[in-house]
Amino acid sequence: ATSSTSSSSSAGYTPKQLTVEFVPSQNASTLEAKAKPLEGLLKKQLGIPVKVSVSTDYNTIVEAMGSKKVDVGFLPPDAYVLAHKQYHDKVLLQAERYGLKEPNDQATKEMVNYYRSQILVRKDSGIKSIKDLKGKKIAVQDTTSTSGWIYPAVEMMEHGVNINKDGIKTVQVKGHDQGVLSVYNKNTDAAFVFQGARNIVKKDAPDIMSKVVPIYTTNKIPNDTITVRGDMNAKWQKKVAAAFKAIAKTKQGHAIISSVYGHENYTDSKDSNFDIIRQYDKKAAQLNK
Amino acid sequence: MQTTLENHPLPHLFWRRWHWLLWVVVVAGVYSWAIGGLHFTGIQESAGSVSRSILKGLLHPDWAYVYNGSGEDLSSLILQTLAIAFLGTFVSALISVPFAFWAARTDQHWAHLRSGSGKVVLTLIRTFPEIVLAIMFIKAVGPGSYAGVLAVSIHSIGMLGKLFSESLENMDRGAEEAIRSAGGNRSEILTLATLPTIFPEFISYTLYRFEIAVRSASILGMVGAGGIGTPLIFAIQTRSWSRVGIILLGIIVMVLAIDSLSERLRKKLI
Amino acid sequence: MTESTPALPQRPWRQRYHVAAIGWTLLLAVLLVLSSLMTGANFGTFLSNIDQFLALLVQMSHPAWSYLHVILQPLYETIQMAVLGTTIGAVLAVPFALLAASNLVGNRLLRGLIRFFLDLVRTLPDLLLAAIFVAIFGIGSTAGVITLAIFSFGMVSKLFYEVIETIDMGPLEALKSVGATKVTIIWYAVLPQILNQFVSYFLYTLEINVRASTVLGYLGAGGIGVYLQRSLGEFNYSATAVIILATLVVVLVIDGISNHLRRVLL
Amino acid sequence: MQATSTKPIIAFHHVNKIYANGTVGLKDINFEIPRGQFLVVVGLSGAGKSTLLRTINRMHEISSGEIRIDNEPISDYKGRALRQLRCHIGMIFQNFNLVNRASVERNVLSGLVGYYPTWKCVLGLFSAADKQRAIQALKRVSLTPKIFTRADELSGGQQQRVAIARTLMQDPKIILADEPVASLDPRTTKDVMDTLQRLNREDDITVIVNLHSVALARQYADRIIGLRAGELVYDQPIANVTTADLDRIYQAN
Amino acid sequence: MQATSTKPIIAFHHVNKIYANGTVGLKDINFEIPRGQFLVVVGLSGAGKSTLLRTINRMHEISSGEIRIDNEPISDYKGRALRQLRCHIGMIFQNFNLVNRASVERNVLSGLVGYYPTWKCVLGLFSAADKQRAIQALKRVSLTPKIFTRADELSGGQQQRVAIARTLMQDPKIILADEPVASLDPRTTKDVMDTLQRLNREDDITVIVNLHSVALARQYADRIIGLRAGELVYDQPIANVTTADLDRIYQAN
Ligand SMILES: Nc1ncnc2c1ncn2[C@@H]1O[C@H](COP(=O)(O)OP(=O)(O)OP(=O)(O)O)[C@@H](O)[C@H]1O
Ligand SMILES: Nc1ncnc2c1ncn2[C@@H]1O[C@H](COP(=O)(O)OP(=O)(O)OP(=O)(O)O)[C@@H](O)[C@H]1O
Ligand SMILES: [Mg+2]
Ligand SMILES: [Mg+2]
Repeated sequence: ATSSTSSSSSAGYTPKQLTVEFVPSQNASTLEAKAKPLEGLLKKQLGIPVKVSVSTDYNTIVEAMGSKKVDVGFLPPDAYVLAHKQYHDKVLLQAERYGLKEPNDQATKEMVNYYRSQILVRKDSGIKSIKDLKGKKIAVQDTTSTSGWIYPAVEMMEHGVNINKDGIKTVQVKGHDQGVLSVYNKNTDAAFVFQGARNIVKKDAPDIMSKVVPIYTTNKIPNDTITVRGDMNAKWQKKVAAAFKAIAKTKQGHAIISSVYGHENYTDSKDSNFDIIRQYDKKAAQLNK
Repeated sequence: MQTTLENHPLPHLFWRRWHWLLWVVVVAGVYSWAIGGLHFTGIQESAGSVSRSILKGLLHPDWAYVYNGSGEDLSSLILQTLAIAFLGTFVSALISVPFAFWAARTDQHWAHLRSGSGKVVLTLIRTFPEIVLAIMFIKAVGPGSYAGVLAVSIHSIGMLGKLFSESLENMDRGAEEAIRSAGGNRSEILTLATLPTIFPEFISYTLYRFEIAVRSASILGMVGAGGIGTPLIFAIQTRSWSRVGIILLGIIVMVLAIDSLSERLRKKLI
Repeated sequence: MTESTPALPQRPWRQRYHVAAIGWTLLLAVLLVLSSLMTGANFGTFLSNIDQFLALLVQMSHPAWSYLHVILQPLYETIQMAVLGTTIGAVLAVPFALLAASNLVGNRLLRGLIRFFLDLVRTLPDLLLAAIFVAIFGIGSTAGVITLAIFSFGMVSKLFYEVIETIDMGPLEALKSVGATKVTIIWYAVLPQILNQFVSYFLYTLEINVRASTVLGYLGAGGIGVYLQRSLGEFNYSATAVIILATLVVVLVIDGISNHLRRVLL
Repeated sequence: MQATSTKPIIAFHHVNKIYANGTVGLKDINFEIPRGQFLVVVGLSGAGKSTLLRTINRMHEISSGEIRIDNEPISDYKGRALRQLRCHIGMIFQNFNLVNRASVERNVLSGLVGYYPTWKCVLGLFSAADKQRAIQALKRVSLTPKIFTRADELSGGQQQRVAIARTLMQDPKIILADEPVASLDPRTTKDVMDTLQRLNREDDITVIVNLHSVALARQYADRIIGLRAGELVYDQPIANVTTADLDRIYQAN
Repeated sequence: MQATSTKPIIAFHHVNKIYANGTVGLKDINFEIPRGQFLVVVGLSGAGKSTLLRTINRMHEISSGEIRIDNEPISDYKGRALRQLRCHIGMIFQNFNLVNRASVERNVLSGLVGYYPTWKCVLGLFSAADKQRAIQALKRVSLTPKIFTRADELSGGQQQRVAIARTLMQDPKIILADEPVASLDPRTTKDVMDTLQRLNREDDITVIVNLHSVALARQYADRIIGLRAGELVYDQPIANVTTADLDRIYQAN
């Protein structure tokens, strides 16, 4: 936990070797635990050795960045907010993906730096709006999950339904695919998942799109970040950001980040982009009181 | 031969004959609590199609993943898993020896406190989740298989220390006695009698623990501490069953090979 | 008493120069070096960063006891799942263990097949089992119980046939000599000899299963693991500490019962 | 002492036993045992005494030759018939072979399992009459007070007497005892040997005992046979046995 | 047979031993053992024979009274002095107590621990002269051919002879043997007892042996003492020992 007021000078940490760790978010359906290709690309851009590793759990990235064992992390938005709070880590870039539109989560041509969360129900359930969810059973993710809890719960409140009251029973499930399946299997009446989650289970349940449909789609949630240690000097912050952008532009580089991480492009980002998350977090915290 | 009852009255203890009933009641209580407390989900509507696609995936493993030269394929990750388990278990076995002497209950009275505290410490180490340990080590040495090695080394002490201390408790003390009666001091007893007597058992437990470490090294992958675990988790999360299939096959082959090797080693030792 | 040196037996050179011992030591050393290279192990790094290692321990050293009431229910669920899973697994393991024991079953082929099957079951990673059963039975206890049952089955059956192979064959002979059938022999001479070992292995497996649930929770197989992961996700280490301590208490209790029963049943 | 002229209860004809690893256990053994005899088998360790005893109730199979019991060749018995045969032959072991964790009563009753269907054995459903017989059997070995004691809480001599009581439950025509008193102290040894003698005299049970101690052999036997390296090298009624004879048996070849 | 008039090597004065759990191990034991005697201790199981033997080299502590060796009270010896005392007293156990996985040579050399500094023992740095002595010791028990064999590959009698050779390395003035031949067959028993006798006669080592077998006691002893429930109830030179006496020792009270 060092203070990081060094963003304007060349003072601060200069990496001799860059350590990168990422948690793939489930949004990418072709997730692979591949690190080597990115290592090569980054090394070519930066001219120093690069080590890339993979984790399924962002806690380790945040902690390792806190102990200066990891320089760059791919963090989902909620994790970034926590990392910034704990260790003053700094966001450089946000990933862009192709947008999705209804029906059936079709991909659009437009690249966006956000995603959304949805409330799914069975088509034959008769539930048409948020109001109908009173007294129902909802599959949710962890209470730290942006798309699987915070956004939909807060927005439901704004529509006048309190998820912790109003006779609603929540069932915590593990993974958005499980949320989709629990609705499909009628274990729950509804589920909070990110938009596109139905695609994961398409292979296992081919009729998912017709049986399970969204009744509500939330506001924009900022996309995954590329975050660096707070004490990294400004020159290197720029260099790293430029490197990632350059990689996304080349044909080979794009192919890799797209197939491995589901990222299509990177755009600059700043901490204030995530204030919205902080607001939602605060509201969610009140909700839970 | 008449009845014997007058000269040798049969001992008849009500409690002795019926105390098992108490056990029945206790056990029945535990089970009804266990069954009643859980709410069971039945087979899911999607179970049929899901199991079919799992089975299909497992039966059509993704052979291309076995080796592709990238250093991130099945064979290199399996090797890495083996290395983590091997190094971790070795270090752990060394550290476990003093722990075992700490926790072993030998005949002296004052030993109860010592061995008791040793046992609690070993249990704590055992209970401390490997995942949390891995996070702590990743914080110290960065992500990667070295953190995995450290996590295995520490976590295994819990079990190895326990097994070692139990074998110390149960060992035949004859050889120790002989050295003592010939005028040996503590360290001579230890090196000339205790360790040679106990050595094969220690090795055998270490091999056993190695097998377990190989299997559980996959857990470490969850937090980025190296090994075959990471791709396994990803494959499961994205429901890529043919990838799961090939990884599973790899694990099975690896574990069976390790098992039969260590079995042979163990037979040789004892 | 003559002091002449009697003829000593000749030792082959392999024995005289301790070839086997040196060979094993070398092999071990080579393997150690190889695995250190492969894993990048470096003791210095660890020592120089030990403060970072301890940082989390320091945070954990102030358990948030108020969290206890949150995890009590999932802890019960964990115990319940472990009890049922272990029981199902252990009960199924008995016949298999009997069939796999070389001193009870003469037929090598049958024994070999059974053992191969048991080995196979034991290799299945519990993570994978949990994932598959979650996929089939959905999130919740059923998947957890079945996963633990299969895991326990593999483990208990092996421990168990190893115990059976060390029993005293005397009573079996005695029963055979009075004309008993196989089943009677097993009932009268085998089971009583292994009962206390069985109980102690059962409890040992139960303990492992309670601990395993911290991992299984990660995959949604229910129990306390969900909360472990949540506390880590929130960087709420004082809650993590409570979870670990609560599990420790359960494990210590099981250990205590095990020790007591072993003494009683000895 | 019984007359040796009665019809033999056991007869060995050219019996050979070769173990799977090639060891010769028995080599062309020929002799007969009359009903009601107290026969002692002596010989060095490894001479084949245990092997000889164990062929009689088919705990070991012989390689060639024939053993007859009550004039019936026993080699072809299988399954039920074999178990029936064993029912009537009691066997007593050097290390008692009791189920340590079970009560004395249960150990004694286990002598009956050959007479009961399996499921009754498993459930422990023995008739009241048989439980009474167990008490009688224990009385004959003076152990009634220990009936509910666990077997491993008894002294060695008491354990051996439980084993004898178990054998009594079988209502045996023959008792085979393989070094029943090795590892017992002198007083307990006398106890056990006296009990065997009483069974032999009172119930006319044929008793065959392997012994290491020549003194005991001379004290209790009607007849002594000696084995060496699987061969029958000595066979005399007790009246003709001399110390020199016995010494010779114990000489290695 | 030695004269009993020499100065005693061991003397017991009012020795009591009460175990922590209250069992009386020894009760007011008084007697002396002259140098060079072959003393046999007999008594029922649990009479206190092992306890008696083990107090002599302080493997067990006594509760009150005094034991003198060479006229020195041994109760206060501590640390080094105690180990020095034990150096000169050999002990032979019923179950041999060898390190099974070590070679015969190493087992024999381990008798020297009292004479070498710890680090040399641990590293196995024994002098060539002592290795020669080990060979001589093995020769005396006729085991030289087995010198490089692992201890657990030997028969029981051979293992016991290795234990005796280990004791010989100590160059003992006294040998304590706690039932050294129980569980051995008659021929091996004779082997072992003869070896002890030879050491007693040739090297003038005082030998104290616990035995179960009265016959053996009579055959080898210079003097027999009997224990019952921790008390010394019998003490006679062999010439005066009668069978009736011995029977009486074996009667329970
Ligand atoms: N299962 C077996 N397989 C191979 N050889 C055996 C087996 N059992 C016994 N033998 C060998 O057969 C020979 C006779 O053995 P047996 O047990 O009958 O001797 P014994 O006279 O009873 O000796 P002891 O007095 O030591 O009990 C011995 O050489 C022994 O090693
Ligand atoms: N460590 C001990 N703690 C308590 N009581 C003991 C202990 N060792 C022996 N005893 C008791 O002391 C008494 C004498 O035992 P000791 O071993 O000297 O008998 P023994 O004559 O050698 O018998 P055995 O012939 O069975 O070896 C017995 O009652 C025994 O139970
Ligand atoms: Mg025999
Ligand atoms: Mg004793």
